Amino acid sequence: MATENDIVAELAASAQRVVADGPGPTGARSRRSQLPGYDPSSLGLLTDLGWLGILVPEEDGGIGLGLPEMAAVVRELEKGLMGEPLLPYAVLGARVLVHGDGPARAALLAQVPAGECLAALALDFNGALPAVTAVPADGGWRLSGQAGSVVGGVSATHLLVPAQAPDGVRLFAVPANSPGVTKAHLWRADDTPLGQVALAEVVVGNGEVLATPAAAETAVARALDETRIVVAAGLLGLSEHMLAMTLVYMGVRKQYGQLIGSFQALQHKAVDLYIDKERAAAALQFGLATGGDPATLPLAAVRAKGRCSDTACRVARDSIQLHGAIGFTDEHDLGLYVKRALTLSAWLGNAGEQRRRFIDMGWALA
Amino acid sequence: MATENDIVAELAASAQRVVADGPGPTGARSRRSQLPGYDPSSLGLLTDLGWLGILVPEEDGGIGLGLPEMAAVVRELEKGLMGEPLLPYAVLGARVLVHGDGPARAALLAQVPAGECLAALALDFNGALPAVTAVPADGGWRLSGQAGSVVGGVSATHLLVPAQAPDGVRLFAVPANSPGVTKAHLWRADDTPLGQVALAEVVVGNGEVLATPAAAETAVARALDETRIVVAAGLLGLSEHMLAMTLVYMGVRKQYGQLIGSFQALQHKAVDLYIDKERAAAALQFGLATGGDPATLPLAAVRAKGRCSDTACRVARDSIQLHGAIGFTDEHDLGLYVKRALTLSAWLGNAGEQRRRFIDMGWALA
Amino acid sequence: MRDWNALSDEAFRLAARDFIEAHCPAHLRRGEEHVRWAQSKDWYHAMAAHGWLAPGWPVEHGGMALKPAKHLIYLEEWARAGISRVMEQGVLNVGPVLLAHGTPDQIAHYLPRILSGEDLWCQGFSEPGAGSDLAGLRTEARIEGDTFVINGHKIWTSGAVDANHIFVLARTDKTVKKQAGISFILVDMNQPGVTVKPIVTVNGDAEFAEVFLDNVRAPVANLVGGLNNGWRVAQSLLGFERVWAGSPHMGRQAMDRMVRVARLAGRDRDPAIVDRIAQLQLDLADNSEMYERLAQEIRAGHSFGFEVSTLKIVATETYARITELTLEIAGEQGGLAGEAPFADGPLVLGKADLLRDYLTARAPMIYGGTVQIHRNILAKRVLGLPA
Amino acid sequence: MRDWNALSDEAFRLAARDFIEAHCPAHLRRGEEHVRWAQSKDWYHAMAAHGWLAPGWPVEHGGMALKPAKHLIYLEEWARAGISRVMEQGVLNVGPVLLAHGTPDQIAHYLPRILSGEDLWCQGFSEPGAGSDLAGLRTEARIEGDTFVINGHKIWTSGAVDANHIFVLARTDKTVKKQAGISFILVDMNQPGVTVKPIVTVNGDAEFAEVFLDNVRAPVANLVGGLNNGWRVAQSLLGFERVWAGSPHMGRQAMDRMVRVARLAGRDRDPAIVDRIAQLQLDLADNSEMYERLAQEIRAGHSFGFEVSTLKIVATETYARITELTLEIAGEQGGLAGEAPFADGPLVLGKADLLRDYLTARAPMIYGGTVQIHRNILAKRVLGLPA
Repeated sequence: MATENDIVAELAASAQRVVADGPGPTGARSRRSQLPGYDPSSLGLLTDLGWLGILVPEEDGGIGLGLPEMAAVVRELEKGLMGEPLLPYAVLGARVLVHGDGPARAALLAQVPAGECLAALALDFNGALPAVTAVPADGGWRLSGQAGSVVGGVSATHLLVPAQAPDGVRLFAVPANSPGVTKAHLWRADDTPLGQVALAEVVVGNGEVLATPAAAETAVARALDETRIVVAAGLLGLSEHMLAMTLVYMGVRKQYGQLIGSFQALQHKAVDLYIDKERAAAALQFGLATGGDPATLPLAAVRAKGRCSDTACRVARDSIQLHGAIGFTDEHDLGLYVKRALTLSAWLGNAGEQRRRFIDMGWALA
Repeated sequence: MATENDIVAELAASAQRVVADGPGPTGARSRRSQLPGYDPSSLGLLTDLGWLGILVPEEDGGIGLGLPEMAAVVRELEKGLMGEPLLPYAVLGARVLVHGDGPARAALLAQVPAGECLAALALDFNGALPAVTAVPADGGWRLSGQAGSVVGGVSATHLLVPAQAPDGVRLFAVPANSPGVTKAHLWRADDTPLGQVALAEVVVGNGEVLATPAAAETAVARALDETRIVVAAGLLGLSEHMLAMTLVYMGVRKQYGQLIGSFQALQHKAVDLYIDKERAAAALQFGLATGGDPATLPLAAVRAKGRCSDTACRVARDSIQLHGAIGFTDEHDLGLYVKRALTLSAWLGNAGEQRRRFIDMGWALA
Repeated sequence: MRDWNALSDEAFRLAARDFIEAHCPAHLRRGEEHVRWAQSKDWYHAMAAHGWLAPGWPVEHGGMALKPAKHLIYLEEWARAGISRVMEQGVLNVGPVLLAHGTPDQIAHYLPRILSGEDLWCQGFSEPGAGSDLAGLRTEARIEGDTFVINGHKIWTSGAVDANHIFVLARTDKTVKKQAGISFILVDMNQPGVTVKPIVTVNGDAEFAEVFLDNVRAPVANLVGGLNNGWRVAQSLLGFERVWAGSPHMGRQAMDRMVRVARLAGRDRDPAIVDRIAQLQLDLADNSEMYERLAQEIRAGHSFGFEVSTLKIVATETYARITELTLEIAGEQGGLAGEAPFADGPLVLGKADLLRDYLTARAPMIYGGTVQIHRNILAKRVLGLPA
Repeated sequence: MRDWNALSDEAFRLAARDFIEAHCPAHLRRGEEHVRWAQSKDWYHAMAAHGWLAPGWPVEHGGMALKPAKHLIYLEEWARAGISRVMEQGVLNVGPVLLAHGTPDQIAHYLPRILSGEDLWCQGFSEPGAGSDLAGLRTEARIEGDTFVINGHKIWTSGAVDANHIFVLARTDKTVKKQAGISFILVDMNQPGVTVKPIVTVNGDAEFAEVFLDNVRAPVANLVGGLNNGWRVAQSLLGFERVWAGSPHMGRQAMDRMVRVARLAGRDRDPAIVDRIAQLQLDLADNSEMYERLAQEIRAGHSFGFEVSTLKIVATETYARITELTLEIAGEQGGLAGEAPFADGPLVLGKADLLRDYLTARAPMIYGGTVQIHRNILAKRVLGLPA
């Protein structure tokens, strides 16, 4: 029987092959400022591989693996700038569905592994619940309001909308083509779209309730923290890739008749990036080791997402510096990775935001 | 006629000669954990040079120069670890006297240049006014309370005591040998004493009032800021000296068959100290350029003291690192300078404390 | 022509400000740092018409004859008004270099054509293999009769897309050591063999280009400062730019934006953030003070030396750190390209945005010698550390 | 003798804790890190008597035969209890090195005398000109008949004041390159020519000494691991210490003190300070996690490599930064030596004080190879950057 570590290693190896065969930076370049922000054929491949169902329980039709497996996949995929379709749909959306307690849960979850349900969580910036109200209306609800930060929202089949109902926050699974739903988008640093959704008197039935007030806020909070850990893995993958690019460059670029990699001051700068990357890997490992338990999940997410965001930003900055002018061209692939790192480090709370959560949890003076 | 810059340069040159001829680090070493914490014969020399009166106005019997002149002297003297007697008596104490408006002012101030009055300001830690009360008592006052941080207090002839009187804070000039005055001391990082003073029903006459409620708090605040600027100059001198020691060492110490000063990573570390030192010099210059005007004095003091404290601590730390193990021995003089830097950077508010003042002044978001 | 130097600094500052307010068009204010010639030429001609185009040139050549201190003030007023840069290589570099090293014919021919905007210059120094190590350049110029035949590949050539002339450093003697065999040559770009290929930078700017020189020709009379003397000529020209590189003007603009972002994001009430902003304000203030000290030296007529390396490091690294904290303060909005919506309203920065500011701030630590190269210079030349 | 390795980690941890609680005297708890033999010998004998003295030695030689993972747990419990270090060179280094490289006679002679406390060892490696560059050592041992005659000058010899034996690295062949001509020799210090001169460190410790060797003699039978093979012998011995150097135990103690200082100074309510404490807590937590990962590798029986350099840099620099923030938080009291009085009461740290903590934290970034040397190692060995 394969051990958990074997499965993780096997998935990582598969993801490496997907990256090697995939469109890579060239593909990402061609998709800039294009909808939907990911490669539809890659989404098909990932579906065929079953990876959309990694985080869907077996009893719900998925393959029921955990965060370590998904993290291993995303860490590798991000090295080819191919993590995007999984993050909103197979991680955040899927986990919100998993944690739901309402009637909409089972049917939608069952459609996730096949890519038939691409569910995007409707949020406002910085993880805030959106300003949406739900008013009871004969046998169902009417939703009105807007959500300013909906990653994956542009091409979602369903919007998972937390809304303030008279009896508390309820979570609704709203078909994206429902009358009254309007979608727009901003562009993120990596030129992928950030959905913005407005709901005007959108009528939904009781069957579309995904979580009742008993579960809704917890479902969102847990899914967010789980996603933070997977995003941290993506940021680690980006850091590893940028550092590798930099080391290669330091081994070929000459100035003053010497390889720049032989200059001690630059060597120490590169070593500091390596150390940071090792530290980020440790923080991620901590996040993954305790990520299953709801009690320790917030700390796990704070530590993994905070450290990996911080590290990816630093590796990005110093990689540009170590590349010199060439790293500042749009033509060089480094910039694509830098922008992706900036995008993911900001999403769901950057390092500073995670540190604030750490303080709020009472850990700073513990 | 000599310009102001000429006088500053001349005083700096004189101070360099005093340091060259003085007991230097050896003297400082022999005085460790000894009272009074400075070399009495140096005090005599400084008196003969007239430097105790630099900051005493001409009309009060001094030589009426300004902060730039005193700063130039202290900056050089600290390179020989000889700044101590001037700081409490010729700077802080003298300036409190200058700003007084009470009957005790003139006579005491006149005795400062000759070293007959060594006046130490009685404070609590972190620049707080001490917990001392003044109760009116037939034709005078009775003072009770304590002051926890009185630099120079151990060997002062007079204690300048801010006390809470019924009509506000008054400042008294209390002869140090008055009945009811008890002195103790702690040791500072550089093994010089920090006086602690208790007053038990100390009787003082109205003639010993140095400042009335109209002037007392302002007198203390201004004198503290003026002193901060001069202390900043001392910290800059220490930084310059530690960096110079480090550069000399890097030019003679060999490892792996090479001078350690030829290793690029260490060169860049040294360059960063040099840059910091240059920046500290600029902050001090800003402090000195605007130091005369009461309106701009607080900002001048905040910037000079904060930056020079920060720089001296960093130069101290990195000088130890660049010296390696030898810098960690008590026998090496570097440690004396490091401890002096720690002492002066903490006194009257370290860099963090100055930054808090900067924020409180409303400058952070300006 | 007025004697600008006779004015007090303050009076001159106000005169410059008045001129800018009266003549600089709105579309060049607080927009992109670099614009194309088509957008800037009216402003260029207006400056020329009013005598404000060539601050450093002598009056007899149509310049303002500004001393360095006044010149810095003029630059500061440009920065204050947020004016985009124009095609400035002719005015800033070609004019001064010809006045110092050129022949009377070169001066008489080229200077008026710069003022008129007829000749637009770009600088052909950097090469793909010669960045910080400029003396490692490989472009060659061989002499055939009375003509240089030039082959090589220049990069990071600012304004090359609009320029019609380029001054190049080219190797004219390969038998001597690096700096010794280089010449400074004026080249007309309107000829076969000159290919300009724009470079887009990571922040979206299209300011730079590569320039390929394939058997490009220039008369030997276009040599400036003598054969194989180009290194010395080029060094004389880099001085003033390096002072300006140490000015806090970029950091100040970034700080203004950071404070606005902090307010919009509601973090101006977060003491932890305010503490870090305060430190950067102090850093920026000390950068200003250091810059002022150097400006005073220049005003006093002293020459400046390696302290420009110190200032360059302080100014560029402070600027960069400000943009880094700004992104952190912006929170999730710091991960956006383009205009950032905040609860208290959008952040309007003209065409700039947070991402672009952050990326733009990387460049000054690289161009004009990386901050690492400047640390090498300080270690050797100022601290006297062994090689 | 119990089979300690058969216990679960947790059970072993509790057993170690129980033993320490029962036998370690109070005066060795949370006092100075290093104490003299006179103060520690009762505890040393107690450990020997109960079989807790030699964690790494085989059972047949009186040891606990702990695997590295259990050994680390034992060290962690010492750190947790704040126990001063004892004369440990014999147990930690001489025993293992003789078991690996020594002759049966050496093992039979020396090991029991270590357990009994009769032989107290110190380590003669570093020299004034050979610190980070240990292979540059100049102490010489020439062979006269069956005797080494040793001349040299050792420095930073921990515990030399109390030791009666020293193991030295000495050059026995000057004709070969640095590492090749070095031998590892056991030397009795009770003989003429051995001079011990204490070194007082800047933090007031008297742990170290210089050891002068002036025609000092040792039988050739005291050679360990073969002539000119000393470098390899020494390398085998440095491994375990280097793992422990990366442990977060020093940082944790410093963090505890920082939090106490913040409370006493009232800064635990200052969000700007709490924010910086939080970052250091996170740094320390990640240091712990990295250390745990290495400990797990060791537990799994894997050997460890250059990752110890990473860990050493992280642990020592994190520890140092904690002490730096502590001084800042302490305010004016951070400028005192000795006990610091705060409004809310004095900070009682046993014999430690803020200044001493701060200074003590400088040392781990220097000894055992400076953090710069470890960065060189990583650049070359792990990142594969060119020389």
